[in-house]
This record gives sequence, structure tokens and C-alpha cells, in this order.
Amino acid sequence: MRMTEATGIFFYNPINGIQDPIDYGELSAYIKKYPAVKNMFYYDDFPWNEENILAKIRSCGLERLIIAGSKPGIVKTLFAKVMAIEGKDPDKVILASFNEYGIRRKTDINRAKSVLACAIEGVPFEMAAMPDDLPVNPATLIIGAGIAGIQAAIEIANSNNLVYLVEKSGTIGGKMATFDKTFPTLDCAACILTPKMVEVNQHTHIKLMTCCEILEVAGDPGNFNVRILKRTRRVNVATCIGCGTCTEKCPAQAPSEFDAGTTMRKAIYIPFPQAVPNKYMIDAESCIYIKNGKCKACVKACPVPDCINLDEQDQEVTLQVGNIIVAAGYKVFDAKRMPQYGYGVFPNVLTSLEFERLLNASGPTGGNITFRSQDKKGNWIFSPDSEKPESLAIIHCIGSRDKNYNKFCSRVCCMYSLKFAHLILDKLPEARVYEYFIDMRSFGKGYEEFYERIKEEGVSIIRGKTAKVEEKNGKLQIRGEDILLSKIIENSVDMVILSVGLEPSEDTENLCRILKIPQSEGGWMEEANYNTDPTGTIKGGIMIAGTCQGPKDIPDTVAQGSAAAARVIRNILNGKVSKDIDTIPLEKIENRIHELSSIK
Amino acid sequence: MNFRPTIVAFLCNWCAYTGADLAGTSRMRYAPNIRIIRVMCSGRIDPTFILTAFQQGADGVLICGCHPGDCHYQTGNYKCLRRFKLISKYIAQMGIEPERLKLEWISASEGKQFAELVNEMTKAILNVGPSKIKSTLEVKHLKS
Amino acid sequence: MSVRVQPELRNQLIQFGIGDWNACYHCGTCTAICPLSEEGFLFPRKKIRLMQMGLKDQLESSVEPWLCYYCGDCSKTCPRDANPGELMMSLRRYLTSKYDWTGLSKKFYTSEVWELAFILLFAALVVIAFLVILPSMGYHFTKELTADGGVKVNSFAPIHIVEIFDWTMAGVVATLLISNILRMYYQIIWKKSKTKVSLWVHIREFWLLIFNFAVQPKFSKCDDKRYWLSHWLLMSGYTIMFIVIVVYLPWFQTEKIYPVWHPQRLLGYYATIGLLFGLGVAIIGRLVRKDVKFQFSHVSDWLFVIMLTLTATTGILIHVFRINGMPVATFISYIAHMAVLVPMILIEVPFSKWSHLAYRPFAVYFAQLKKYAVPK
Amino acid sequence: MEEPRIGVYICWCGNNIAKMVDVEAVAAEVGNLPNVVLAKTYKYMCSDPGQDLIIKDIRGHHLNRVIVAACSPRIHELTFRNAVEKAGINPYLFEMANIREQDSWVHTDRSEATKKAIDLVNAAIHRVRFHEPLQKRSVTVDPATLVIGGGISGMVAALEIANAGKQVYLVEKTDRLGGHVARFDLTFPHLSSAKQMIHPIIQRVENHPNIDVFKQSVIRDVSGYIGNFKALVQNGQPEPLELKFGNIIAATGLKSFDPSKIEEYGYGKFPDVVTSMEFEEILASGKVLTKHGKEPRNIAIIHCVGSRSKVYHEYCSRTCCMVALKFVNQIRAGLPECNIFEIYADMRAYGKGCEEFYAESTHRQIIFLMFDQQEKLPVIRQAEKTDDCNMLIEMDEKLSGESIEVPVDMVVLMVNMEAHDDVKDVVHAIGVSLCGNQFFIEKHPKLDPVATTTGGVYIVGTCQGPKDIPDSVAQARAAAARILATIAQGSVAVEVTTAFVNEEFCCGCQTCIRVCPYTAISFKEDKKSSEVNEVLCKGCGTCGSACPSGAITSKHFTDRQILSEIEGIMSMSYKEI
Repeated sequence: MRMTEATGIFFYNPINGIQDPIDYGELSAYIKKYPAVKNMFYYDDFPWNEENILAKIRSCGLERLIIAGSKPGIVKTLFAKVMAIEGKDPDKVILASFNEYGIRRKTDINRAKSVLACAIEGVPFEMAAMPDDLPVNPATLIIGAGIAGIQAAIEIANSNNLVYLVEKSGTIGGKMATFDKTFPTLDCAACILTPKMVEVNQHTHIKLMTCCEILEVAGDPGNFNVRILKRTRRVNVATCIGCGTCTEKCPAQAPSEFDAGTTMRKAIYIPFPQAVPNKYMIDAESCIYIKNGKCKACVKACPVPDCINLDEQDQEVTLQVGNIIVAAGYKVFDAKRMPQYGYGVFPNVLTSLEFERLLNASGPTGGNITFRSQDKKGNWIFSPDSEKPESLAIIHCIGSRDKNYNKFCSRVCCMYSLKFAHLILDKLPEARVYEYFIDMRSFGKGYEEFYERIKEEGVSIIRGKTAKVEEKNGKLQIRGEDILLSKIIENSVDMVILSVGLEPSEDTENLCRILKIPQSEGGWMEEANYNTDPTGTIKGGIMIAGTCQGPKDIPDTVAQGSAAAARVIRNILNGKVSKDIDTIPLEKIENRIHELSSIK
Repeated sequence: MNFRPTIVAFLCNWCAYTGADLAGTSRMRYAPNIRIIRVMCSGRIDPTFILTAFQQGADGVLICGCHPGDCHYQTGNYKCLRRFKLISKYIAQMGIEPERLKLEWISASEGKQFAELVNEMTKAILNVGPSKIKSTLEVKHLKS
Repeated sequence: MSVRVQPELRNQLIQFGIGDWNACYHCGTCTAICPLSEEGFLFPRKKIRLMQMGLKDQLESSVEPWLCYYCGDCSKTCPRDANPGELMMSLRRYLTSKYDWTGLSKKFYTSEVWELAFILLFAALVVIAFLVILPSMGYHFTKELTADGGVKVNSFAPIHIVEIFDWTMAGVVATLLISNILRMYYQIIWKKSKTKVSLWVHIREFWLLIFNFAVQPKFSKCDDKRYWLSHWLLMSGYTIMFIVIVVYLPWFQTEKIYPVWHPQRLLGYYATIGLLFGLGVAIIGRLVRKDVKFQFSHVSDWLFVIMLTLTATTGILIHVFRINGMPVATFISYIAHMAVLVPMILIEVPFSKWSHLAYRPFAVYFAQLKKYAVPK
Repeated sequence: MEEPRIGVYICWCGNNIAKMVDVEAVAAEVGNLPNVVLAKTYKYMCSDPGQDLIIKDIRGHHLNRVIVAACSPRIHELTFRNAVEKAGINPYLFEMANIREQDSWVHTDRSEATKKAIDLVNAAIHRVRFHEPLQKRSVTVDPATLVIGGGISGMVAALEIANAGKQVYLVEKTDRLGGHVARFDLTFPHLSSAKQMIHPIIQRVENHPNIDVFKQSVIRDVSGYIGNFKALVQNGQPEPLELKFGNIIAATGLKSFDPSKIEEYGYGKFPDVVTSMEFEEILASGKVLTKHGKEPRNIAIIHCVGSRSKVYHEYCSRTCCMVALKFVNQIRAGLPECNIFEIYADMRAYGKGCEEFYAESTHRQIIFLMFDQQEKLPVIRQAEKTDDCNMLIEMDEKLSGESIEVPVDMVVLMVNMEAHDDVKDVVHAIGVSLCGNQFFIEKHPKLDPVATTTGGVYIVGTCQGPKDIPDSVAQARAAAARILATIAQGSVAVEVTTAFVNEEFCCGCQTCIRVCPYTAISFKEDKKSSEVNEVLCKGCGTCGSACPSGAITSKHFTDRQILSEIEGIMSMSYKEI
């Protein structure tokens, strides 16, 4: 039975915020074919207030109201109120939310039409828009081997299906491997991550591919052809025994990526002692032989014949996979963009990632908190011999919650800052620790309790963000307003830690282009549905997990890693995968709407 | 020489042992005199274990299980309680001070309580002094 | 005793400026970045808070808005769209209207029609005075030139009458300003205050008033020193002009043509250059709108700079025409000069933007008094 | 039995252990004990190179027993068991000494901590001598799954599994699916319709050929083990229905806190003080009116009601801030002239798009007022006739430092989420544990946020801790992934450390049968001895301590092993180092 109740459609704020707006003329023309639609009204035509809407309902005899547009929920209550005044059912105010279904550009007109048609006929869009299925190749590609990628890989591999785990750097483990302790339980990150890394390495169903980048993804869901650039390590992973003789002999140095640039490593190196695979690699940027054609100290030192091949070239590999999970992770905000905090100018202004290494027992100072110092060659590094700071300040929200930089909240900084405060007092019980925050976001399980505990430990937690860091008499001078006490607080401290926010990783944009998935505000990868499908995308067979979807902490990342795997395993068990939602012809959705509405 | 008591503790795997681990992850501090033995359930704790511990020279024995009603194996902790009552009487007859044997319920979230319990018990044992059971047994052994 | 929040106050305040200060989420960056904010006188955040909550009494007894010189750093670093700098500006407008007991200030700030009408009214009165009243009293415009070849200004604008008018105008303005300053004093130091300030402190700290008026040391504390310089040039130029016109008018408005190096001409040149430089910076800034300070221009801001510029340029024109013996041009520019100057002085000084010349140094003085306040 | 050749490995755990325990001294001390072939230390035993070290030594030194002194066995026992197994040793010939959580992290005296570590390692050495190889056993997995709770997480998990072609039983306590979400009007931060989102999900669940929905039903008498559970569904019918399933997902959710406990807010006393859930319904009805039927001119929303408090619940409910922001947008749409006061402590807009939503909402003329939720709560009192409002809230406003009075006509209390009253019943039925806040405890907060210590039982959604819809949905799918993987494999390993009877010693008293909570022991008349059903036995060992003749004992927790452990602890107690 088709919907016959007199329906009015209200187009809410159709232009606002959209650069390439939907053609509302075309939409209006389209929906005329639905007899229930009595009239259409536009936000720009008249101010939407009670009296006006009431007048429209009365003059057109409307029974149902559909509010269509980019974020129609914002006016819903007004319409519900009017319906209630009129003595009609406020539940008959229906939202046709365009952004909920990923409709943003002119080209999404067909989806907009179908969403509207669904709203008019009272059929859920999810049930009307069912893409066709395609057969699925049981192999899965996972892009990024941080904790999210690792978790997803293990889940899928445990269902006896092949996983290609592709990682850009030389080791798996991602950012989590560089952390010292994890909040709020303070168990060491290495202790909980390394077994998983080992499991990945040993799993018969996981093919680990490090130093690899995605070049192109072609084909259809269920049968993707993926071109991958395999950057050369110049060390044979199969024969390298990880003895480290080469590193000893190598004369070239570069800042260590793993230590966030706080130490120097050699040109031939292993990212960190527990790296997986535990094999050496050569950094072409700093290798003297690659630059000048002379050296080969490592080759001479290597006990395994032909293990190191300095002339090895990058290769291209092609994979056939049925599903793809993107777990490309994040990068931290570049603190140099906020010069007022003096990062890069004052050596003892650190980012959180640097401090994380400083705290780490396997980090540059063996877990001692010391000043940054210059080595013989003048590089600023952390060394265990330096002196220890007596006072430290931690400043929250660097680069986050700020319209001038990133508008979003990075979700983890409050908690890792509290963790820092605790660990500082653990290592330097006499130290004075200040935390400058705006809102303390300790929302997770056990987080609030952790916050309470830190407060009792004697950390000065000050509500109010500082504005700048200056140097005065060899100390770092910070000025801030203690909002709760209405006081200006001027502290001179030895070390300042900037709790830098998270940003989409460098590859996010490129990957989104390659995979044709849209980006949300802030540059994160966009999920299929904010609420019901946070790990899906609008592309069939492509899932996202972890921080590439938005900032999140480890438990939520792990949950998302598994959740993305669930969809993959389901697809494999079913032997089929859905096509992209865009591939459904409008007529098909219309027919389906008709079918569903006749059932009722 | 200073008296350094040794306390043997039997902790059930699901509540008390986890609680003791929590005391660790929360970095609670407690006296170092306790030696923990993990059993799956406090119901597994055989009176022989307790007696052996005393015989071997333990100055105290601590038993911890899940709170009543929380046993992972439904009722193991109740059985433990019954045996505890019995053995308490028995050790009293043997001349072992009642402070030396203790049964407490510790849940997986009670790290703090566990730390406090250990400190209290250590203090109590320091007050009663070293256990004489082992030396008594040794003397008897020599005599025989 | 707890105070009642008054959300309606926002609707009043919003008329005095542009901004949505509810966007502020109280991170404290603005207070921290402000070099002028100090213990006991925290702004801008604290003032935003009072505004958001509509705590009228607390706002009206604030001295802080006058301690802000609007360098714009707070608005630049504000992570939201709260624009704290503009809030302080708006608060100054609001407070000016509150100090003013006539109620005209509020009218001028919140209604362009009222302000323009009054300006035109005063301008018209000036024109009538020159075209009707003075001629009827026997002072006629003449094309005759003086021996030096200068225009006979005193023929149509007799110095003794102009001087009487000058004094009257200064008297009216001063009465208004002084009464407003007393009201300001009452609001800041006296009203509902739990503290008091001894007379000795009043006397001891009085030098601050003069010092601040003359040097504006507070402004120089702002990180960007350029604005202090341009403002100081403007201020000093204007002050010299004011003193010369009010006190030494006969010496200034003369029919003699002094040599170029004569103090009368040098002072005049300095004052005009200072004025024009300062005005130039403000006008260009407000047009380009690159600096936060100049991004939001209230009608009162524009009127003030335009009128001051017109006064300065007509003043220059009078001088040029007079010494070059161009009687008609001198006559017209003299009337124009007065037609701008009179409304400007009568409206801007007691009721509008220009009143800050008095409120600012007094605010510094009052703030200093507050530091030495003791419980009652 | 072959002569034990024990390898001892002491982990530094970076500095976690090495800082408080002289690991080298421990290695030196135990290195010379009988049967100990070698004793080594390493920075991270759990890492790949650490495990490789063990494997290499087992092969090189023909070790047949391995001890790792490191963190809690609850974390890494399995890791090392797998490692030794790879080197060809039965995994049960491995033992762990907990010198981190129960030693280095809790003591401050380095020499005492080191002594304790030596004792613990020595105990392990004594114990491991009597370890016996045990064979892993696996059972087939019943492909059906039981989901308890028909809220959004339960339904999403059910759909994910059902869509993979597997049977799901969904048991819901109430008479409708949808849980709390079905009562919401809109969701944050995109203000999309909650009803339009949840209804298709409900429809799919109810019409899915692979899902059996049991409403107004409770589950009882859960028995069995991973892969092979069975339980009764009780739904008012005289005959409960028996279900068989391989895995359980608990998605029992949380309930709203009852604010009438908080005297300051006067909930129940003032008719216009409502909870957030009640306000959802008010908004959906379109009639935002006071009890007198008037449109409120002032509405206040109070955050953290029952949350973040030393008196009520210490935890944060994670969603209320954003729900409150959603409310203010809704109120502003319906009542453009209304004064809206939002009384908050910290604005927790941490989710994707949420901070942006917060920033947008600040432009809707909301007056945000801050209180200290631990210090002094705002107090609601009846207004006087002269006040021109219904009630007055008195509070200390933190951002201004003023004591203020807020006129209000309606107050919305953002109530905390807390455990259901019957949470213990579920806990007992499915064998999970509760944390101090009465949330289900996950196996590991980071590594395994959806599994529990009981194999085959998963927890998703808010019963594990408060969370918003996307996080609940992600957890639901995560549990589904785990279950689908087990189903795909077809079998799963089960408890090895069950009880066993030495028939020679059994006197046939049947004491063990009486104490067994799982009816896993039966009496064999022909042999006049007890017999253990190894699939039903969960290895608690109660039978072992009750047996008067020492005939029944638990594998891997034999009397001999535990007694040796005691001996090991005591044998070194008085040595000085």
C-alpha cells in the first residue's frame, strides 16, 4: 500500500556549508511523482517559526512532515512541537538527513532522491537500498600494522583465512610500540603489544609485508587488484640473523624515527629491539654508499653471505584480495605550527611522543627523565647522563579544540597527560608537576578514578591553558590563568611537555583517493554510518578501523580492529560481498520501496 | 637478627590473585613478607597445605578467595570457609597462635584492600613473633 | 548573598558591538596571552564570563575594560570565535553609556539615527551661527586681505566671541565628563564594595593619572609597539591642539602670518601630522581589516575617525587658504571646520568613543587605588 | 620419569622489574640449584627475541622444564606456553613466577624484593619438577550463539552473526527490542533520528530467518563450556525451552541512576525536575511544557547527576555531556526565546565530530555554568511568588567564582548510567566477574576488551562500561568477529587442568560428588570409585581438598605440586644475600 497521507517536504538550509550543492530543483521535480507529497517549502523562502509552519500544515492539510537537508535534526523539535499543537502525531515528523547517508555533492543526487523517496514512502533507506552481491576472494588486505591492523589481522587469520598485512615502515606495532605505559592501568605497552606482534609474525595465515605502500586499487569489491610498492630494505629478511654487527660498523647516523627523533640511529638499523620482523634495514637517505657510492662497511661486516645488497631496487607487487581493511593510523600535530609554545626553539620543550620515549625503559635514557643535550656532533638528543629536571609542566590541547588548527578533540591527550604526571612523580618523587587543562576528559572505564588518583598524588592540576612559553634565566617561563582560583599563575619550570593532538596520518588523503572513500571534517576517513556502521565505508568490501577513522584510545581501537574483521569474516563465510551503495540503480531502489511499502 | 616473618598466601585465581595483581598495577605498596601461591579456587585449599606451610616454618598463612556469592566456581569459597573454621580450631590445639591463620575475601577490584590486608597481617605476625613449630618439629625429629 | 543571573543582559550588550561571546569555552588563553592582565585585574576571560552570565553589577563596577588597549592578541589566539578583544571594546562602549547620566550616550551607541541627527543638528547650528547670527551681530565676511596678504579671519569669526564659545563648550564638556568620572568612581570604588580606600592613597597615587595620560605606559606594554606609537602621536597631537585652541585661541587664531619656524606654526604642524598619522593608521587598518584590532568596526568607530580626519583636514585647509590669501575658501573651510569640530567635541568627548581620553587614565588611577583598598 | 632439566629466565621488563629486583642476583642464586641447567635474564622476555632465546636454549641445552619469572601469569602464561611448545616441550612443563605485579611493583626495599623474587623462583623450580605433560583437548563448536539483551549492541552483534548464516538466539528481558536507543529522539552529534535508525534494525532482527527472538524472557541454568553451552529460556510458559549454543554474548546494558537519592535536586519533590530519559520522551512528544502546562521560559540542564562523585558513582558516564548538548539544540529549536542554562563540570566532547558539535552549540545562546561535582552540588528550591519563575537553583559558579542564583522553570538531570539491579543474576548465569562499579570485567582492558575470563562468553556495549552508540556497535561487531572466527574454525581448545581420580586410592566415599558444583563427578558402581567427566569439570579442585584418601586431585594443581611449591618458598627464606 502506498503512502497516501498528505505529506509536506521542508528543505532545510539547503545551501549552507555545501560547496557543490545538490540541485534542489531537480530533487523537487523528482519527488512530484509521489502523490502523497502535497507541497514543498524551502528554508530560504520564509522564516521557519511556529506560526508559519502551522499555517502551512493547515492550508495544505498536511498529516506528515519530512524535513530534508544536510542536518535536519536541528529543527526537528520545532516541527514536533507544531504537530503537537495541531493535535497530530509528532512521530510523523520524518528526517531525510543527507549527511547521514553521505550525500554531500551534486553527484550524489541519485542517493538524495532515493533517501527522499524512502522518507516519503515510509521505508527505511537501509532496507530499500540493498546493493547486489559479488563473489568474494577469501584473502584480505590490511593496510597499516599498528594495533588496529594487528588486531584485525589476528581475528581474520584465526578464522583460517589469508591476510596480507601491509605496513609502510620497517616494523609492525605502530605508535603503540613507542609508548611506555598505557592509561589507566599503567601496564606497559610493550608487555601487551609484543605478544600480539609475535603472534602476527608466527601466524600461518598472516603474510606480513613491511616497507610497502599501496599504489593502486582496481577491480570490484570481492575481487580487488592491489598494486603495492615494496620498498627495498636492502637486507634479506629471510637470511638476516639480526646479530647487529652491521650497525656497529656503520659510520652514518640519522635521527631515530622510533625514538621520535630523540636519539641517533645508524643508516643500517633495526627500528627497535623488539621489532617484528626482527631484521635490519637500510635507510637510503642517510646511507653513505647510496649517496656517494663508497663505504659498504656493513656488507663487509655482515657474517651472512649476500644478506645485504646495497644495490637492491624497489619492486612492485600485485595482490588479489576480496576485502580491504584500512588501519592507517594517525600522526601527531606538528607543535612547530604554534610558535608561541617554543617547540623547536627551546630544547626542553617536548612533544608528548618524545616524552613517551623519554619515559620508556627501552628508550634513549633507559626511562630516566633528563634534559635534552647535544651530542658530539651537535645533534640534540636525550642521553641518560644529562641532569634531571625538577619541575615540569604539561600543557593540554596543543593543536586540538582550536579553530586556528584542528577543531576536533584528540580524545587521548587528557589521559596520557595524567599518565605522564603520574610517571614523572614515580621517577622523580621530588619534582613539581603542573598540568594545564581546559576540560578534563577522563571518560573511559577506570579513567575518572585514575584522574582522582593523580589529583591526590600532588600534581598541580590547573584549569586554564597557558598561552606561551618563554625563556627567562635559563628556565622556561609559563604564564596562565588559574580559572578556578581567578589568579595569574607564572611558573618557571625546567621542562615543558606539549600534549599534542592527533591528526590523520600523511597517507590518509592519498589512501582515500586510491580507495575512493570520502574524508570527514578534520580529514579523517569517513565511516558508512556514524552510529550503526563506524567501521564500514560507502565502498563495498572496504573497512576502516582505529585512529584513521578518528582519534581514539587503545581499547576503542582494538574493538574497532575486531569489528572491521567481523564484517570481513562474515563476507568470507557468506562467500559474497556487497557492491558499493552507489551502484544500485535508482529504479531498483524505487521498485524495492514499492515492494516494501506494499507488504505493510 | 631482625625477625623477618614469612607469610604463605593461597589466592584463588579469579578474584584474589587478580586483586593482588591489581595492587601491583596500581602500584600500591605493601610489606614484602608475603609469598603467594596461586590456586584455581579457594575451595582447592587442602588443610594439608596450611599445615605443611606451618611445618615448613611459615610464620603465617593467609587464604583469600572471592567474596561470598562471587565464586567463579559457584560455591568453592563456602567450602573453604568451612574448612577454615575447622582447621582454625585444630591449629589452636597445636599451639599455633590464631593470628597466624587468616581468611579474607578479596575481589578482583580490591587491590587496595589486599595491600592493607597484607600490611595488617604482617604487623600482627611481627607482634606475635616467629613461629616455633618448625624448631619444635626439628627438636622432636632429633630426639626420635 | 547570591546574585541572580540575567541572560537578558546579553541582548543589551550585543547592541554595543559585534561578537558571539557565548562561543567562549573558558580555556584562559586570552588572559594568559594578555600582557596587561594582572593579579586582581584579570581580563578578558573573566569579563566574558560576567557578560555570559549577565552579572550586571559586577560588569558595571569593572575597571578592566579600560585597562585593555586592544592589541588583538587575545582574539588572534582565541581557539573559538569568541573574539575577546572586541568584547572589551564593546564593554567600553557599554560602560561609557552607563557612566553617562543623560542617557544620550546609550542612544548614540545603539542608534545611528540618533547620533547622525545630533551631529547634523550641531553642524546646522554652527552654519546658522556663521551665516545668520554673526552677520546679524555685525561680523561680516570680507574679501579684504591683511597687510601680510592673509585672510581676515576675525572679520567673520571674531576671536572674542569664538573664545567665549570655546570656553562654554569646554565647560559643558568638562562638566559632563567630570560628572561621568565621578559616577565611574562610584561604580568602581564605592558601590557595593566591601573595601575602602584612604584619602592619603588617593593623593599619593594621583601622579599616576597624569603620567598615564601623558605617556600611556600601559599601551606600550602590548607586544605590538606600533600601535602605541601611532596612538601616542594622535593623542599628543590632539591634546596640543585642544590646549592651544581652548587656552591660547587668540595666539592661535591670528591674522598674522608667522615664519615657518615659529612655535605657533611648528606646534600646529606637529599636531596635524600626529593626528593624520594616527588617523591614517586607523583608517587603513579598518579598511584593510587585517589586524584583529580593526576587524570589527562599530559605527561609532567610523564616525570618530571620519570626524577627526575631517576636522584635521579642514583645519589644514583654513591654514593654507588663510596664509595664501584666499578669503572665500578660508571662509568655507572655517565653517566646515567648526561644523565638524563642534559636534565632534560635544558628542564624542562626553558621550562616545572620545571619552576614553578621560576614562582610561582614571581607570589606571582607580585600579591603583583598588590595590591599596582595605576592608571596610 | 626423565630427570628434570630446568631453564630459568628472569625478565627485566624494561625497568619494571629490574628497578626493584636485582635480576642478575636472582639468576645467580637460582642458577646453582639442583636440576637448574641455566638461569638467564633478558630485557623483555615476552618479545620475539625473548621467546626465541627460550626456544634456542630448549633445543641447545635439551631443557625439559622452563620457568619464566616475569609479570603475572594472567598476562603471559599463554605466550610462553606457546613458545615452549614450539620448541617441542609440552606447554604444561612451563611455570611462571610473578615477580612484577606481586613483587617489584608493590615493594620499596630492593633487597627484600630480590629475596622475595628468589623465593618465588625457587618455589616455581620446586613445583615444575613435578609438572606432568598434559594434552590439549578441543571440542567442536556449536555454531549457534546466544545473545543476552536486545539493545543496539545485542542486535548488531546478532545481525552480524546471523548475516554470516549462523543461528542466533536473542533473549530480551522486556517486551520490546531496541533498549535505550529506541527511547531516544535524536542521536548526537549529527542529530539524526534515533528511531529511524533503530527501527530497521529491530525489523531485521525480528524477521531474520537465523535469529530467534525471545522477549520477556530470562536465561537460566546455563551449563556447559565454550563451544557447547546449554541453557533454559524462561518466558512465562510453564515449560522452559532448552537451547544449545556455542558462544554467549552478554549485552545487558545499564540502567539510569535514580536521582531521588540526591536531596539537593529534589527529584520527585518538584514535578518539573525530570531525568534525561524522561526529557527524551518530552522532546519526542513535541510538548516541552511544565507540569502546569506552560511553556518554560528557563530550562536548566544539570550534568554529572550521580557521576564523578565520591558519594554516588565515581566513574564518568561518558555520554551525558553530548546528550545534554543535543538537548540544548532541541530546546533552542522548539523554544527560541527560552533561556537555557547548562550546568556542567567538564565538557567531555571527545568523540568524532563532538567537539565541533560543542563549538556549534555555543552559538545557540546557551549559558554554560560550571560547578564542582565533588565539592558542592547546586541546590534546587521552590521560588517565591515574586520571583517570576518556578524554581531557583543556587550554586557556586566556578568560572566566575560567584555564588549565583539561576531562575528555572524546568530542570533536566543528566543521570548516570549504572548497573541493573539483577546484574548479579547474569553474572552467575554466565560466569563473568564484576568490577567495583558493577560493570562486567573484560579479559584485558586493552588487548581483549570484549572477551571475558570465561571462554566463549563475550561482553559488549554498556554492560562493560558506559559508552556511546558507535563505541557500543564497534564492540558488538568485535565480539561477533571473535565468535565467527571460532565457528569458522569449527573447534576450540578446552580446559586441560581438570580433576582426575586415582582409582587405586579411591575408597568410594563419594565426598567429591557431593562437593562438585558442576555434577562432573559420578560414581562408577562396577569399580566402586568416582569418575570425572572431563568436559563438565572446570578444574576448581574443591574435590581434591575434600577427598579423605587423596585419590582425586586437579591436573596441574596436584597436592604434590602445591606442597613442593610451599617447600620451595620456605627452603630459602632465611638465606641472606
